[in-house]
Amino acid sequence: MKTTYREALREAIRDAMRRDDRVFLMGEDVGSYGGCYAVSLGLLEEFGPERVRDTPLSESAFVGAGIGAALNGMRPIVEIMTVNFSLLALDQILNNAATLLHMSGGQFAVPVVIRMTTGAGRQLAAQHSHSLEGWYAHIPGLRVLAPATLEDARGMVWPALCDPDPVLIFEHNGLYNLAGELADDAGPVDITRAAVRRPGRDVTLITYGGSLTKTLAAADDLAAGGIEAEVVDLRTLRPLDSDTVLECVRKTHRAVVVDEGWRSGGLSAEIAARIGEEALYDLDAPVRRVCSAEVPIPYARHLEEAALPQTASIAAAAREVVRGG
Amino acid sequence: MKTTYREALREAIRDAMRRDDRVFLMGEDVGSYGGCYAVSLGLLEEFGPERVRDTPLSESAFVGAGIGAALNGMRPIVEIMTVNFSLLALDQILNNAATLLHMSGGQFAVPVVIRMTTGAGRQLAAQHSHSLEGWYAHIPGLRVLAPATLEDARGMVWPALCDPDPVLIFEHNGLYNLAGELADDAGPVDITRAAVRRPGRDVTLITYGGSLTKTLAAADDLAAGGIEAEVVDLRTLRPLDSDTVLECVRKTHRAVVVDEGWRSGGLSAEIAARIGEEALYDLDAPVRRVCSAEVPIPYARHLEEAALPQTASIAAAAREVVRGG
Amino acid sequence: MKEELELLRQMVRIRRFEERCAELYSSAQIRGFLHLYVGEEAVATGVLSELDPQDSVVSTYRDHGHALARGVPMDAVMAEMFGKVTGCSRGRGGSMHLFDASHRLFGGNAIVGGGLPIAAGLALGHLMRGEPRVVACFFGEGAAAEGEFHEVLNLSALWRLPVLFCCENNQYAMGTAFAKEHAAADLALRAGSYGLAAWSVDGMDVLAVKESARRAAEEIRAGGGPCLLELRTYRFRAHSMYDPERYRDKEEVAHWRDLDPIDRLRNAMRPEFTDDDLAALEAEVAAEIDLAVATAEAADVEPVADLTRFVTSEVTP
Amino acid sequence: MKEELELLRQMVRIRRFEERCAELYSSAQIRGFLHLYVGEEAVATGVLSELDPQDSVVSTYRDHGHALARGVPMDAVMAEMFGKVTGCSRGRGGSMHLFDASHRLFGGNAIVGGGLPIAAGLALGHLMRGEPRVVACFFGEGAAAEGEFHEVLNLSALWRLPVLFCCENNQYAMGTAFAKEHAAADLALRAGSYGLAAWSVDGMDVLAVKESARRAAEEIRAGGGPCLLELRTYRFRAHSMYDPERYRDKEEVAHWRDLDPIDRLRNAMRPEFTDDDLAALEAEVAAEIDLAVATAEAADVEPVADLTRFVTSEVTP
Ligand SMILES: Cc1ncc(C[n+]2csc(CCOP(=O)(O)OP(=O)(O)O)c2C)c(N)n1
Ligand SMILES: Cc1ncc(C[n+]2csc(CCOP(=O)(O)OP(=O)(O)O)c2C)c(N)n1
Ligand SMILES: [Mg+2]
Ligand SMILES: [Mg+2]
Repeated sequence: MKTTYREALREAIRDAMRRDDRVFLMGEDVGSYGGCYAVSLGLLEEFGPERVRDTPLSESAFVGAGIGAALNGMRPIVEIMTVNFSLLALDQILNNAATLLHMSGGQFAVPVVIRMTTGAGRQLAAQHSHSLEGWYAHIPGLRVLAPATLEDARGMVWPALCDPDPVLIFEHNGLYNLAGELADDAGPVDITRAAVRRPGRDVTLITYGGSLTKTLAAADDLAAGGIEAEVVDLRTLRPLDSDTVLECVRKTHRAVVVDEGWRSGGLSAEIAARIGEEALYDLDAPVRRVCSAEVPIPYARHLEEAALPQTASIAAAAREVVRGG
Repeated sequence: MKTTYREALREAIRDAMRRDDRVFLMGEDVGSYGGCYAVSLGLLEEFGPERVRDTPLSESAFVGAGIGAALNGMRPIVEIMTVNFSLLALDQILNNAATLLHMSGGQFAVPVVIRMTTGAGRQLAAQHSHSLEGWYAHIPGLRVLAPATLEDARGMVWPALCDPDPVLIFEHNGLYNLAGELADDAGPVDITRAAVRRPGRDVTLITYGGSLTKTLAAADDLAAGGIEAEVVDLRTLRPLDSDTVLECVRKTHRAVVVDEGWRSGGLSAEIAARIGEEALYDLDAPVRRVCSAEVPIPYARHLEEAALPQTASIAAAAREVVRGG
Repeated sequence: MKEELELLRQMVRIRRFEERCAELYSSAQIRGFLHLYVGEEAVATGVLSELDPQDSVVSTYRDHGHALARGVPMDAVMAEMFGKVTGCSRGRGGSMHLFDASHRLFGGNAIVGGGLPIAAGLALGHLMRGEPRVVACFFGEGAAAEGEFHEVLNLSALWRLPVLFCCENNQYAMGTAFAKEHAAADLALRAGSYGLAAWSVDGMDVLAVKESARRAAEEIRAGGGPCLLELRTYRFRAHSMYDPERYRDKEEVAHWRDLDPIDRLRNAMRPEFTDDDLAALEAEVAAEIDLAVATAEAADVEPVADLTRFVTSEVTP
Repeated sequence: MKEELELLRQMVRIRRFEERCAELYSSAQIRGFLHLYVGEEAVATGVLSELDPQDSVVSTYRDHGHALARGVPMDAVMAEMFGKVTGCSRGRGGSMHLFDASHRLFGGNAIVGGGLPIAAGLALGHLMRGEPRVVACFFGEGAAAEGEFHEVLNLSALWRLPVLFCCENNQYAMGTAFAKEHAAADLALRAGSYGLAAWSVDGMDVLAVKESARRAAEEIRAGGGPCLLELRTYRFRAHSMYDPERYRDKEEVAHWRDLDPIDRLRNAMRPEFTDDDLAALEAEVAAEIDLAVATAEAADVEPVADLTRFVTSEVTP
């Protein structure tokens, strides 16, 4: 069937709510507004205000309430409008969601799912353009997902809800309108492994989320120039599937990490560090990183474009790595 | 003169407040309580409640107020009791302090200094043992300092206040009682460069803050076994002084990064990534990282000790790197 | 009459400016989020008419009205919408982040509630230097549900900070109606519980707003500590350009449109202020806007090479 | 009389337990932070005596009293202080993080205010399942200055969540006196502004606390939404073991010590309850504590090899 990333997410949530009446959705404007990115449009009508809960503008309270409800047998899906506002709930996520199981000596698991939009590219300026999923991937106790395809948008919600521990799902704002074919029986997917989205032998391009499309486009460009790039979609940012990454790099001997987050101390650093630790002698060139410029993302279109990884800069980095440029 | 890290910090604050009446101190219990780690003891008596301001338990409000006061010509030193509570103020730090200058096209600089205690090691359990300075070092627009010596405790506050942009100072809880000699005329230090705290030729140990002591001890152990380890104290976590790090690694050809933060996506990853990017062909062994175990830090002493980098684990990692372990 | 005329001119400037912005958005010359203030003009206009140049202003993402009423030149605001280097934030901020140091406008803040602590800090600066200043801090009734509202009101009341909290209660936070946002029915009453003077004002009546702001500013300057005005108003248009407005019905919007603050003042100015006078004013405003657009279109953008400027200051410690 | 006796026993258990803990801290058998509840026993004892086993409890770092009054076995609590695997949190939590699933004690939370959203969520779970339960949420008056207090009170009142907010107003947040923390003089009054029932209680009178908790719990179970009790109390000892108490004078402490909740109840129980009865009770409690210490000392610690257990659950999705 033809669908979009947005609809696939909606279908995943709807499906989960039908399957399990402990599941409910809560967040700012998820109800009568239909969700700020229209993901939950129609769900209020189907499930009613008890299970599709509009919250006040109180990120800490409602994210914490999701944690508490999860502790008490429910299976909440909490929507934080965007990652930019999640900072206001970060204490709850780090100090409660990610910590209670361990601190309680294994007594209290927290099966909450927290979804949020991430990323730049829509000229929303510095405070609305963060890519902080790498930060969250630093926190032990969390699983961090970044669906980049229709299959993953459709398939990650249910396994996330089945995970007894907290799961964060990052949806890149540029993906909601992604359209394409999805199998009619598309269902849950594996949320533990990275995926090779394109085979290749000359260089491994490692990315996730909103940068996947650009990276695949870069691989096409490279192919036109005779470079066969392999593209790995991390999918799960924590725990990282190092095995897949390393296996690929050991084969191609070259790697470029593409991450819309800022470079210093970002997720890209972790990937590069792991490759250096585990596959140093397999490398024919230094690992390159294509990240966002280390600036608060500016509004003006040309500046924003220059600040973010783009197909051209990805391809250029890959060429350098391959040709020793 | 004999002094302690705590007293050196206090002297630095006192000195700054005497020099410049735009400087004031604000935070929870900095006044009549004397500061939760007694750093500000006596300052209330000397400067009065206008300039040594006890705040309510409202991290977001008083950190934001520090930012606002800085915008309005003051030079606030804001104390957040510990990094653990700074999450409640993170939105203010990231979205305002670090962003306003850029977002305003260069009109509004934010000369605020924010000090906080960091680190584990005192059996304070998961919610009170974070080392999140690596997170802060990810944010463009901030300068992030980690004084590890008496000289730096004494000397970093004034240049931080002179910096027109926001500066975060991380004080490891294990350092406050550090005692030793400090020159009577000790004053401001350079806050842009890393320091080589011990010369060595066989391996470079790169660390900062609370891990410096352990790392120097490990270097002593290693020396007893015939390995000459060089120890680099990063001092400034953002912007990182890559030059010093790379220069050292190019000489020793081996590196171990010691960081009390969690490994995945921590500051250690950035250091390793940069070495891999810039000095790949100089490396005789993969860069090793000695970090905290990826667990919420447990209360029980033996578990906490096992979770943190220790002299023995640092030395062991260095030996492996040198001997090909 | 002179005073009324100035208020009217300001409201008309804001209204027409934003109507043009909406058109420019449709033609993709303005991008990002665009939050219109249409219907709420009396609030910015009334409050800011009582401020001095040395006072300070903190705004939100819905900031065109505040910037214009504060005196930021229209062409600098328009150029900002275009992302040009001549914009009041050099094109780096866009619609949600209008800044102007020379008018002490400390920004459009796009994190709901995020400007409140800044306002408290600005006020602390004024207070510590003993200046009789006011910091006007604008925010929505939705922001009043955020923890920062509570923290800042308490801190400000405790320290008697000279902040004029201007809660623009336009009844909705995106699609969330007041009653779904707040357990308490009366925001001013709640704010008063912190021990500060707080009252509700008809935010569709610019003269009432102005008079309240005058009283509040006077009290604040005299060292009476913060005040809060709950300005009851309404946005006639969608939350932003993306909002299909499923959450409210046309009758409600129509009801509030009948209270249009511009019509109201204009009617109060009859008969001295004639239709010809109005036409002249409109023509003047239209010319100002045309010029702002033309200048903005013609202006340069910041060179890409300067992308990393202003991340830190251009002097080193 | 039976009821009073039970309340007295509970308060004495908490008092003596903590006195022993202070000694064990001095001899370095307990480490980390240790926050004593001495003086405040009537609060936990009175409130929790009105809760059912299926109700839920959320506490702070000052949680020994809550855990013991909730029925967590003393040896599990003591073992936790020792960091032993037999501790109620397997030694991973320590003094500040007492958990017990079988008693629905959802922890000691060491972030001031951090437990409040959790309590709201637990209550939401009860509400959505239609269970007539109460979530007792303890926190200090200092916590009431945090943004989360505001957010959670509003949310709870809005959604009529079955939370019993128990604000332990012991007059200080570390060294910060109430009047330096809050602009408003009356916390209960402020809390009431959210549209929930809130009142102050003499927190040194366990019977008054119990009676208030009974009324509140009844109302909450009946679907009346949240209540807040401001329990006026005092900690006789320092904030934690590190606190030199520079911020208050001896007379004030002495004044409150005269209101000791244990003495007060004991006096009210005269003459039926004799000195011999008291001695017997004390002996019983002492024996319980001795046993708890001995068991804790003898218990094993978690093997280091298990360090990374419980970071995630031991089943995979
Ligand atoms: C902390 C935070 N949460 C959510 C948002 C998304 N958002 C932007 S505006 C808005 C509504 C705010 O309503 P209100 O404060 O009443 O102001 P209004 O838009 O009505 O002027 C929301 C939810 C945000 N920008 N920041
Ligand atoms: C968010 C946060 N800020 C600061 C602290 C440090 N701290 C621990 S207890 C405490 C005082 C809290 O006072 P109150 O809420 O009145 O509780 P009490 O200790 O009096 O029981 C402070 C400031 C913390 N744990 N969490
Ligand atoms: Mg509104
Ligand atoms: Mg207290």
